[in-house]
Amino acid sequence: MSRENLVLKVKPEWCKGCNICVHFCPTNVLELDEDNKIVIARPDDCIKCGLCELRCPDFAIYLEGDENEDEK
Amino acid sequence: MSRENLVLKVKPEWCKGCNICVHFCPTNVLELDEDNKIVIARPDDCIKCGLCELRCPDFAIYLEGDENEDEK
Amino acid sequence: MNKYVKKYLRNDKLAHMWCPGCGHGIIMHQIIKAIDNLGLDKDNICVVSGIGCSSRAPGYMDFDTLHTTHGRALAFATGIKLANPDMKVIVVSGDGDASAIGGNHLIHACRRNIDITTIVFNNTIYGMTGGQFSPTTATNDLASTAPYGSIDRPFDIAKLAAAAGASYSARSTVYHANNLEKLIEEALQVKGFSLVEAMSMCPTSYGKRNKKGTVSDMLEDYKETYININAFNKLPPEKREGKIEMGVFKNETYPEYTAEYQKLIDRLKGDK
Amino acid sequence: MNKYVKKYLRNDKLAHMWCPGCGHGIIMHQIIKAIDNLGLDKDNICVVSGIGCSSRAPGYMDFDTLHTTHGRALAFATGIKLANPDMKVIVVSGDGDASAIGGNHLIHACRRNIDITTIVFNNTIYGMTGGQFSPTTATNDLASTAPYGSIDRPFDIAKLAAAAGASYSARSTVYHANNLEKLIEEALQVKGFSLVEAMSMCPTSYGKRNKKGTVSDMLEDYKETYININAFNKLPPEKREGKIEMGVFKNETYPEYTAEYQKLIDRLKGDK
Amino acid sequence: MSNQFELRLSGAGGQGLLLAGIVLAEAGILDGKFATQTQSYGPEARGGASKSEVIISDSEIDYPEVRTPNLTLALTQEAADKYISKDIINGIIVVDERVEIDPAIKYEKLIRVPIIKTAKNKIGKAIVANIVSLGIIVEATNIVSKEAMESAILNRVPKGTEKLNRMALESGYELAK
Amino acid sequence: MSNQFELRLSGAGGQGLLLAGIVLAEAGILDGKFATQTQSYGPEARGGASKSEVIISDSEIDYPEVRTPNLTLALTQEAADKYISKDIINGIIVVDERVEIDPAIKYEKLIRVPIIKTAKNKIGKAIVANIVSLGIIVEATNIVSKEAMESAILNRVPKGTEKLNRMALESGYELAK
Amino acid sequence: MKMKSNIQFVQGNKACIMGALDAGYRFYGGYPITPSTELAELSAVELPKVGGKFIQMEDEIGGIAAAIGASLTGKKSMTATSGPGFSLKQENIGYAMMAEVPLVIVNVQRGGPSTGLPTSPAQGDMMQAKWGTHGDHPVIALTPDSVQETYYMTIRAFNLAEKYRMPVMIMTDEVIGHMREKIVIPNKEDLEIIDRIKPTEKEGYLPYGVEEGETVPKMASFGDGYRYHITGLAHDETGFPSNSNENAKKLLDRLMNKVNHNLDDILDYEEYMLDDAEHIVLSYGATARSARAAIKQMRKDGIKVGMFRLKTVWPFPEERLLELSKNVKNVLVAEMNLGQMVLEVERVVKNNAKILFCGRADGEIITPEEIIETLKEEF
Amino acid sequence: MKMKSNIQFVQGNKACIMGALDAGYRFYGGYPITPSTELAELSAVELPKVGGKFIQMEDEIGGIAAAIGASLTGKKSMTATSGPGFSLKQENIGYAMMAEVPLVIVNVQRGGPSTGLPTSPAQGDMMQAKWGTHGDHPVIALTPDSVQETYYMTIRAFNLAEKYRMPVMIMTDEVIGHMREKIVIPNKEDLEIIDRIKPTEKEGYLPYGVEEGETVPKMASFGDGYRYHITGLAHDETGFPSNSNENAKKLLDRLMNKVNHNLDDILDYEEYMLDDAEHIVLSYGATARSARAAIKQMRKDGIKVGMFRLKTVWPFPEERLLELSKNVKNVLVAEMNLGQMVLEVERVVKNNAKILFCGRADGEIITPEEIIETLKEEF
Ligand SMILES: Cc1ncc(C[n+]2csc(CCOP(=O)(O)OP(=O)(O)O)c2C)c(N)n1
Ligand SMILES: Cc1ncc(C[n+]2csc(CCOP(=O)(O)OP(=O)(O)O)c2C)c(N)n1
Ligand code: SF4
Ligand code: SF4
Ligand code: SF4
Ligand code: SF4
Repeated sequence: MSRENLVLKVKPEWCKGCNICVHFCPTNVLELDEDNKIVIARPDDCIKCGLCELRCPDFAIYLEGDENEDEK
Repeated sequence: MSRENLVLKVKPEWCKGCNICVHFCPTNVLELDEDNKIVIARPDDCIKCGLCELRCPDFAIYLEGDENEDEK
Repeated sequence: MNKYVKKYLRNDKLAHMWCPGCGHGIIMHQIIKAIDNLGLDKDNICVVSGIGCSSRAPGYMDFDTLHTTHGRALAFATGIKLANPDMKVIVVSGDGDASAIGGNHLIHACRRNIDITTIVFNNTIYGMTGGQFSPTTATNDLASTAPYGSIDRPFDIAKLAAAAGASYSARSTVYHANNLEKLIEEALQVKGFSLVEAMSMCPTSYGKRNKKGTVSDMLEDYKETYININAFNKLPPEKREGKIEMGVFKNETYPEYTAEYQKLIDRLKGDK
Repeated sequence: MNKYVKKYLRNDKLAHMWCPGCGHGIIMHQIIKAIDNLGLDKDNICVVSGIGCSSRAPGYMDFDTLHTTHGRALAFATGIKLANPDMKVIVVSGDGDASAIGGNHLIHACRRNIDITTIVFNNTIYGMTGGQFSPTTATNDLASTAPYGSIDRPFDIAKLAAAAGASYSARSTVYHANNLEKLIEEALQVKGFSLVEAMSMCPTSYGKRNKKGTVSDMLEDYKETYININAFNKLPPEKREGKIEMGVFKNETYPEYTAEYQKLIDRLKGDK
Repeated sequence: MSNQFELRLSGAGGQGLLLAGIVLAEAGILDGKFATQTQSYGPEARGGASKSEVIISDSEIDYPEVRTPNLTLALTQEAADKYISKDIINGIIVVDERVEIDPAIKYEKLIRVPIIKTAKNKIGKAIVANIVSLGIIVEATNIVSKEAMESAILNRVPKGTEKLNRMALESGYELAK
Repeated sequence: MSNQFELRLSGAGGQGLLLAGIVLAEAGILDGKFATQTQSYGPEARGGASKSEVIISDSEIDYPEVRTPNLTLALTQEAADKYISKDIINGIIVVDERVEIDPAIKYEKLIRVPIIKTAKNKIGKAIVANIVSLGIIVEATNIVSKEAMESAILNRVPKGTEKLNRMALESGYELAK
Repeated sequence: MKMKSNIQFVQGNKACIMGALDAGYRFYGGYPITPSTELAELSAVELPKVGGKFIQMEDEIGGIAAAIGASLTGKKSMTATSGPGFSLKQENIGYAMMAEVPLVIVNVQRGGPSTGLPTSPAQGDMMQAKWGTHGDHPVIALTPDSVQETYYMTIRAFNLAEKYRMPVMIMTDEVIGHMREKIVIPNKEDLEIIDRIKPTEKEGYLPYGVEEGETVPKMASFGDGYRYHITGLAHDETGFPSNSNENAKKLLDRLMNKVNHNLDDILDYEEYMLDDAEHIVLSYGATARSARAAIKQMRKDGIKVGMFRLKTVWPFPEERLLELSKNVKNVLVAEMNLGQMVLEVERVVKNNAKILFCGRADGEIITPEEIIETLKEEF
Repeated sequence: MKMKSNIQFVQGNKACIMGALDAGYRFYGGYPITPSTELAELSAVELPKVGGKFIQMEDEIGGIAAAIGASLTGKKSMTATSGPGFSLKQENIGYAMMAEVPLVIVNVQRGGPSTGLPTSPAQGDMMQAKWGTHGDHPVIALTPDSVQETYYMTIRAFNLAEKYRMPVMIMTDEVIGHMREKIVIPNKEDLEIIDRIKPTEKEGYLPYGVEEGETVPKMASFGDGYRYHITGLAHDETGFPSNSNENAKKLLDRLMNKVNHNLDDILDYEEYMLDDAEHIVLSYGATARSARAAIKQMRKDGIKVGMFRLKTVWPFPEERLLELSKNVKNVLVAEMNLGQMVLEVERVVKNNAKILFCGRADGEIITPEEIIETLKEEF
C-alpha cells in the first residue's frame, strides 16, 4: 500500500504528552493541547513519514492503512 | 648465601607421598618409602636446585640455609 | 489502532504504567515489530522479566509472560528453554535487573550459549525504586544513592555479554528505533544466546536529576552520542571522546546448549 | 622448616587438609613468597575466602583471615577494604567459588576496580563437594554431575575479569610456580583490582575421573599446554589448538574505588 | 480523636502536594500541636493521581491513616475521582475550578475556586498552586495559625522564592474568603 | 537390638571399605536379614582414616549408628587409633599384621593377620584387601552365610574380576581359621 | 543368589531420585551442596536417559528459578539442597508459592547455623521450612525416617505439588540421605501418580480462578497457547497485578486454604504403640528411629510409651496431637535441634500434658538412651 | 517562628539514620528496595560527611556481606532492606550470628509473600526474623511504633549489636518508615552509646573465648595485629574449625545464652493501661498505634483493656506475658499478618486466657475499629 493512503491517527487517552512526536515531526504537524494531549494540528502538512509513530512511547499516534480494515 | 651451603631437609610428617618432588628432581635424589613418605635416598647427588621445594604442595621438603639459624 | 499493538499487545492493559517520555514503550514497540517481521507463532513465544519498570513489559505483551523476581529472569528463562526447547524465549530486563543483581545469571547464560534473546532496557538508573545508580550509570552522574556524583565505573553490557560468551551482542538506542528493530530481529534469529542493549531515557529518575532537559533533548543526545561501531573504530582517538559505539559487537556461531543436551539424550537412547 | 612457612603460615595447623598431590599447597606457597618479596606488614594483611578446598587456605595463613560463605568472599572483602583502605586485602577463591556462585561479585569488584588482589585456585572442578563440574570445566570433561561429559562451555576467568574492568589480570599454573609467584607479586603491587588465575590439579575429584594419570603427569600436562600469551599470539592458528595462554592479560591503570571514595570525603570536608 | 483534624491533599504527581503536606504538618507543630504526614508511594505515585495526608491534633496521634478527612483538596479531576469518597460524608472539599464534583458526593462545604489559574496567572508560576491551596485551607479551617503557616513555608522553600510563596499564600487566603 | 550385629570397617581412603560395607550388608539382605550401612563423609573422608559401618539384624534396625561394634576392622594404624575405642570392651578386632594395638584397648578377641600382604602377594592386587577382610569377617562371625557373601561380591565387582575376588575371599576364610 | 529385581540396597538420596522418577520427574535445576549432592549427581545420570533434563546452575537461586521455569512448561521439577542453599532459595520459594508453581524442594539437613557442620546430620531447618521466606504463605513439608519411606514420600511430594499447585518440601537429613537400606520397589501399577490438572478451554481461561468452594486453579503449560501472565506481585484471577486490597486478601486466603481446607488429604503421621500410652514421644526423620528404639526398650521395662511420628511436619497435625495429649502424662519431643517443633507442641498441647524436650545440635544423632533418660527423669 | 533546633519533622526512615549516626554508625552496605530505600539514600548523603562509607552493592547478599566485612574492621555497620531482600540476606545473617559480628539489619516490612504489595505495609516477616536462616541461632529483633521510637531504637540496636557481638534486627514497617512525625533529638551527652569491647592483650587472644560465666568474647578489629581466624564453620575458642561435637555444643550453647542469659538487659516492652485490665491487646509497630486508639476508645466505653506492646519481638517476653495473662480474660493479638506472633502468644499463654486474633495481610493497616470489634465479639 502506498504511503499516501495511510491515515494519521491518534489515541489521546494513551498520550502522556511527552512531546516527542511534536519535536520530531519534520513538517510540524502536531501539537499538544491544554491537557497535554496530542492533537493533529495541521493534518494537511503530514508527509506520512511515520516518525511520530516510530518514537511515540505510548502507541498513541500511528499511521493506519488498509491492512487494518478488519479492525472495527 | 651460596647454594652449596643450603641443606636439603624433609618433614616426613607433612609428606603425603604425591611423588612430585621425586618426579621433578633432575638428579634423582629422592624416593618414597614403604609408607609413602619422602626419603632423601641419594643426598650426595643433590645439586640444590630447589625444584622439589618449589612444587611440593605440602611444604615437606626444602632447602635450609643460615637465615633459618634463629629457628630452634 | 497500530496494527502491531493490536496484534501483539494486551490492549486492555494499556495505557502502560511508564512515565511520560519514558523510552521503554519505544523498545517494546520494536520488539513486537521484529516478532512480526519474522512471523513467529504467538502461541510459542514466552517473554520473561525480572523486576523493574522495564520488567513490567511482559504484562503488556500477548504471549506466555512471566514476571519473576528481581535479577532472576534469565535463570527462570533457562529452565523454560531447556524444558521446552521449541519455545522462543525472550527476556526483557532493566540495566539493574540484568547487570546488578542479575549479573551472574547473565554471564552464565552467555557462557552456556543457551538460545534465549535478551533485550536490556538500559536507562542507566533504577527507575522503579526512584533513581538509585545502576552498574551502567556513568561515573559522576547524579543518582539518589550517588548524591555527590557516582564514583562507580559503568559496565558496557553489550561488551560484557560478548566477553562472557554470547553468540550475538548488539546495542542501539530508542532514538535509532528502526535500527533497534533490525538488531532485535537479527538477535531473534540467532541460534544461541543473543543480547540487544537498548538505551532508553528515564526522564523521571535520571533526566531530571542530571539536568538532561526534555525527553526530546535526551533523544537528540542519543543521536549525537551513539555512532556505529565501524564508524567509531575509524575515528582517531581524540574524536572518540564522548562517543559511544552502537551496532553489532559480536555475531558468532557456537554450539547451543539445549541442542547439545538433545544430542546427549539421543546418544543415550542410541546406547540402549 | 621452610622459612616462608615458618614466617607466614600457622604451623600448628599443618599438615593441611588438601589431598596428596593437590596443587593448592603450591599456590599458597607462592602467595607467601610474593608477600615476603614485597616485605608487606603481616599485621596489615587480610586474607578472605569463600567455601571450597581452596577456600580453606586462609586457615593456614598467619594474617587476619576470614572464611566466609560460598561465593561471597569478594563482597566481604569489599566491605573490609572500603572500611579500612590501609589494609592489604587478598581474596583466595576456587573456580566454583569465584566464577559460579561468586561470579557476580567478581565482575562487580572488577568494575569498581577496588584494590583487592584475588587469587583463583582453578582446578576446573568442585573439589570440596566431590567433583561436580564448575564453570571452568572443559567441554566434554567428565564430572560427577557431567557423567556423560560436560556440555557446558567454560569461562576463561582471567579474560572475563579483564573484560569486566579489572586493572590487572594474569594466569599461570602450579607447574610454572616461579612464574606464578612473580605474577602474584605483580598483582599485589597494583593499585586497583588484580586477579591471578592459578591452574591447580585436583587428582582426587578431577584427575582420576578424567584419567589424567599421576599428579606428575598432570603437572607435565601444564608444561605442555600452557604457553606464554605473547608466544601464543605469534603461533599460526592451527598450532594454537590444544594450547592455552598464560601470562599477563591486562595491566592498566584506572581510578581505584576506595581512593575515589576518599576524594569524595575530602571534597565534602572542604565544602564545610 | 475528637480534636483531631484530618486532611487529604491530592493532585497530579509533580504538583508539590507532598511538600504542602509537610509544610502544613510543620505549621501544626510550630503551633504546639501534634502532626503526622503520610503519602502514597510506588507506581501509583508516578504520573496519575497522588496524595499526601496530614493529621493535626491536640494530643498524640495514634492511628495514622486518614479515613474520614475533615478536608480534602483535589487539584485535578483524576485526583478528585480517586480520592474523594462517595461512601462517607466528606468535610470540606477544596477543588480547582476545573474539577467537576460527582453529585453523589456528600460534603459539609465545597470550595471550588481557580487555584491553578491563580498560581499561573496571578503569581506567574503554576508550581505554587500547592501554596495557594495551603492559603485556602488555613483561611477555611484555622487548623493552624497564619503565623505558623508562613514560618513553615519559609523554612522549607528555596532561598529567593520567599516573596513569591508569600504572595501565593495570600492569594490563597483571598480565594477562601 | 539383641540379635543385632554391628561392624565398623576402617582403613585408609581408597582401600575399598565403603564397597566392603555395602557388600557385607547386601549379603545380610540375601540371607533374609535386615541391614544398614553408613559411612564417614567430608574432609575426614579425604586421605586419612575413613570408616564404613554396617548393622545386620534379624529385625528392623532403628537407631542406625554403630556405638559398640561387635566387630571392628582396621587396615591401617591411623584407622585403628581413631576408630578402636578405649572406652568400651570391643568385640572382635580384626587388624592387619602391621597394626599395633594399644594395650589399653579391651576386646573379646583379636585377629591380627597379614591382610594386606596376602592381598598384595598372594592375590597380586593390594586393592582386594577389602575382600580378604570380608572373608576373615565371615569366617570369624558367621554373621552372613558364605553363599550370600559370594553372591553379594559377584553382584558388585566388575566383570572379569570375579575369579580374583573369589580367591581373595577364600584367602580371608583361611586367614581366620 | 541375586536380589529380587524389585529389591535394592541404596542410599536415602538414591531412593529419593528413584521415587521421583517413578512419579514422573523430568527436570532438575540446582547447585551441589553436601549432603544433598547425590540428588544432583543421580539426576544428572538418570534424567537424560528418560528424556528429562538436568542443569547445574550457577548458584542455588538460579537452581530453583530454573526448576520453576521448567515446571511452567509442564515438567515435574525438583531442586535439592542443604542448609546454606536452602537459605538462598527462600526468595524464590516464596515466588513459587505466590505464582502457584508445582515443585519439589529437598533439603537434606546438615549441622547449622551458617556453614556449621557440613557433613553432620541435623534437623535445624524445620522452622525455616515454614517461615524462611518473607510474608504469609502456605507450606507443605514432609520428613521420611527411612530409605524406603524416602522413596514413597518423594512420590507423595510430587503428587501433592501437582495436586495443590505449590512447592512441597522434603525435609530429610544427613542420616537418612546417606545411609543405605533395603528398599522394595512396588509395581508401577500400584503407585498412585497425580498429574497436573490442565485447563481444556482457552476461551476465558483464568489462571488463578477457581470455582466456588475450590482452592486450586487449573494450570496451563507455557507453550500450550493460553498466553497468560504470571507474577509474584499480588494479582487477581487473571494473573495480572492488582493493587486492590480486596484482591490481595482473596488471593492470600485462597493460598492458605489450599492447605488449611485440605488437611485431611495432606496430613500424615504414624501412631506407634499409642493405644495404651501414658507418654508420647513425638519425633520425625532420623531421630524417630532412635525414638522407636527407645520405645521398644522402655516397653520391655514396662513403661507405657508410644510414638507420634510426624510424616508431614507442615501442616502440623494439631488436632490429632491435641486429642492424644489429653490422655497422657508426658509428651516428649525429640529432635536434632535446640527446640523447634517442640514450640509447636507447646502451643498445641498447652497444659494437657507435661512437655519434655530432648534435643541436640552438635552434629550427633540423638541416642535412644538420651530419650529414655529424658523421660525417666519424670519418674 | 522556627522549630527548636532539636526538633524535626521527619520520616521514620530518616529518624533511623539519625539515630544510627548518633550511635556512631559508619558503614552502610546494601541494595535498594522499596520501602527501605530512603535508608540507603540518606546513608549515601550522610556517611561521607562524617568520614563513613556507603556502598551500593550488586545485590542484597553482597550488601550484608560488605557490611559484615566492614564491621570486622571495627566500624559500626548497617544493612537495610525489605521482604525479598531480607530473604536473600538470610544466609549471611546466619554467618554474622555464627561469626559473632555486630551488625544492624533493618527490614522495613512490605506486603508479601514474594513481590507481593511492594508499596504497602505489612508485618509478615516477624517469624522470618527468628527462623529465616538455617540452623539454630539466637535472635534479637526490635519493633518501633513511631518515628521518635525509631530514632531511639536504632541507637539501642547498635548498642545491643556491639554489646552482644551479634546482628540485631529492626523490624519496622512501611507505615512507620514512611510517615513523618515530630521527633525531639536528645542531647548527645544524654545518650548511652555502647562501643565494642576490644581485647588489650595480643598474647593468647581467643577470639571466641570467654571467662567462666561470661557469654560475649572480646572482639579485635582486623588490622589491629591480632591475626586471628573467623569462619562460619563450627569452631572452637581459637576461631578455627572444629569437628568435635563437644565444641559444637559449647559454641551453640554460648551463642544461645548470649540472649537467653541476658533477657533482663535485652527485653523491652510497654505496658499501657494494664493495671486494672481484663483484656490485653498485644501488638507492636504500626499496628500498636491502632491498638492504642482502640484502647482509648474502649476505655471511654468503660471496657477495662490495656496494651502489652512488644518493643523487642525477639526474644519474646514470655515470662511477663504469662504473668499478665493470668489475670485477664482475653489476650487479643493484633498484627498485620495472618498470624505470626499470635502463635508465640498461644504457646506462652496456654489456657490462662482466651486468645483472640485480629490480623490482615492485604496491604492495609488494621483499624482501631477492627480491634474493637474483635474484642467485642467476646462480650
Ligand atoms: C530482591 C529485590 N531487591 C530489590 C528490589 C527492588 N527493586 C525493584 S526494581 C529495582 C531496580 C530497577 O532498575 P532496573 O532494572 O534498571 O529497571 P528500571 O526500573 O530502571 O527499568 C530494584 C532495586 C526487588 N524488587 N527485589
Ligand atoms: C551456598 C552454598 N552452596 C553450596 C555449597 C557447597 N560447596 C562447598 S565448596 C563448593 C564448590 C567448591 O569448588 P571450588 O570453588 O572450585 O573449590 P575447590 O573445592 O575445587 O577448591 C560447593 C558447591 C556451600 N557450602 N554453600
Ligand atoms: S509521542 Fe506519543 S505520548 Fe508523546 S506526545 Fe506524541 S502522541 Fe503523546
Ligand atoms: S612433593 Fe612433598 S608431599 Fe609430595 S612426595 Fe615430595 S615431599 Fe612428599
Ligand atoms: S521511572 Fe523512568 S524508567 Fe520508569 S517509567 Fe518512568 S521514565 Fe520510564
Ligand atoms: S579434592 Fe582436589 S582440590 Fe580438594 S584437596 Fe583434594 S586434590 Fe585438592
